[in-house]
Amino acid sequence: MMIAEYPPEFLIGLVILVIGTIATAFPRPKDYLTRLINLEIPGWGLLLVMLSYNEALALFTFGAISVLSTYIYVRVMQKKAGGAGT
Amino acid sequence: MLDESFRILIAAVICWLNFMTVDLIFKLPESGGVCGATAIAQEVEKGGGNLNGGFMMGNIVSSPDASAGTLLASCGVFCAGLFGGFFAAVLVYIGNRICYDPGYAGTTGCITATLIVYGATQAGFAASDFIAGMVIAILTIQGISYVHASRLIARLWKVRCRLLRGCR
Amino acid sequence: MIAIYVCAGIAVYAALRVIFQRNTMRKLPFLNVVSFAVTGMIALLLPHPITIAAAAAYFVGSTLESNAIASTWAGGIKKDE
Amino acid sequence: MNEFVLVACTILVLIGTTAAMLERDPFNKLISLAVMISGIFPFIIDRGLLDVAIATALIAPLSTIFILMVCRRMPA
Repeated sequence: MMIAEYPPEFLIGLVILVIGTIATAFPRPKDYLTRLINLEIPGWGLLLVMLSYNEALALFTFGAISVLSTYIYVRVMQKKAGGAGT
Repeated sequence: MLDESFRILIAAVICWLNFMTVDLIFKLPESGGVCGATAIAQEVEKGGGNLNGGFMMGNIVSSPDASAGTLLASCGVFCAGLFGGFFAAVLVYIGNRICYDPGYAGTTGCITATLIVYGATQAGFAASDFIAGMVIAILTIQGISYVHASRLIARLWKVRCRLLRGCR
Repeated sequence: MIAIYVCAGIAVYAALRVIFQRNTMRKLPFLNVVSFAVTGMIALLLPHPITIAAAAAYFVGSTLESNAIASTWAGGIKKDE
Repeated sequence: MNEFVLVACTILVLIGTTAAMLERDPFNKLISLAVMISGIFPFIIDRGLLDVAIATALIAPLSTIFILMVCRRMPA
């Protein structure tokens, strides 16, 4: 089923991308953890958009880099929390 | 031969009996395998359910046991025939090892379910009926009401204790 | 063809139950139902021998995620007391 | 993929996204995120990219586990 010549996953991915970007920009409890969890939402939306172009290698790379960057953010947050004395 | 919705209901009953029997024989309602299963059981008991039923629900959630084995065996028979079912048993064993579980219940349930589903395929059922039937069977345990489901599991656990010795 | 409709309907029903259940630990059995239904949908959508590996990988991954959430929740409560 | 399954997966994804945006507890946010991810997988399978599906299914829990390392550090 095509809506306006775009495949459905492209449109759903764009919707998730917009919602997730708004949620990341204005997190409700305003701390780093909520921002990091909300950052996962546009990541999956971007994966869904990239899915509509049928590039397997791009999807592999994106998934791996997404998890690696999450790990780096987590280490940074732990180091920051340890340095602040909490 | 039969109508498809009727076949799905029969398959649901067969799957329910299979995974419940294997789970009860391998003593899943006795204790929580990991600390997450124990936490789920305590929350279920706090909400009005039974502790032993909660242990079994927590064990189903936190590691692939006989219900997952039944589902993956149906998927394997649907995709690749009898060999796919045994390959699914190997995958269930690996998944159990990942989740810090001994993995006897999952592997045994997967092998028995493979034989049952393959036999039913020869008798006129389709393997896709068993996939939908397993989804309905797990819905009756985990998805409708945790209070009634945990009490039902506790009653079956008492029957199993009376028939086969070996539990506390 | 009814089989995949059953799986899709049960997935949507269980997702609604996940959202409207307020207790964190009691959400996890409904999440497990969602993962069962999606595993069935994956196997029914594309009958190919490698699909069984994809279904098993998805199911084990989802179970591991639930396990990690439940264990961390239990550990966090124990540390609070 | 026919229309019924497509609509069901879209509902799963939208429910998960909305709930992950509106929840306040980190654990509830992660559970809603899991619902959203389960809605995404049938789209990957429907394209025929089985290798991507296997890799993504094994990688996605790692991300959750890494975030849970911080949740343990700061209990909600």
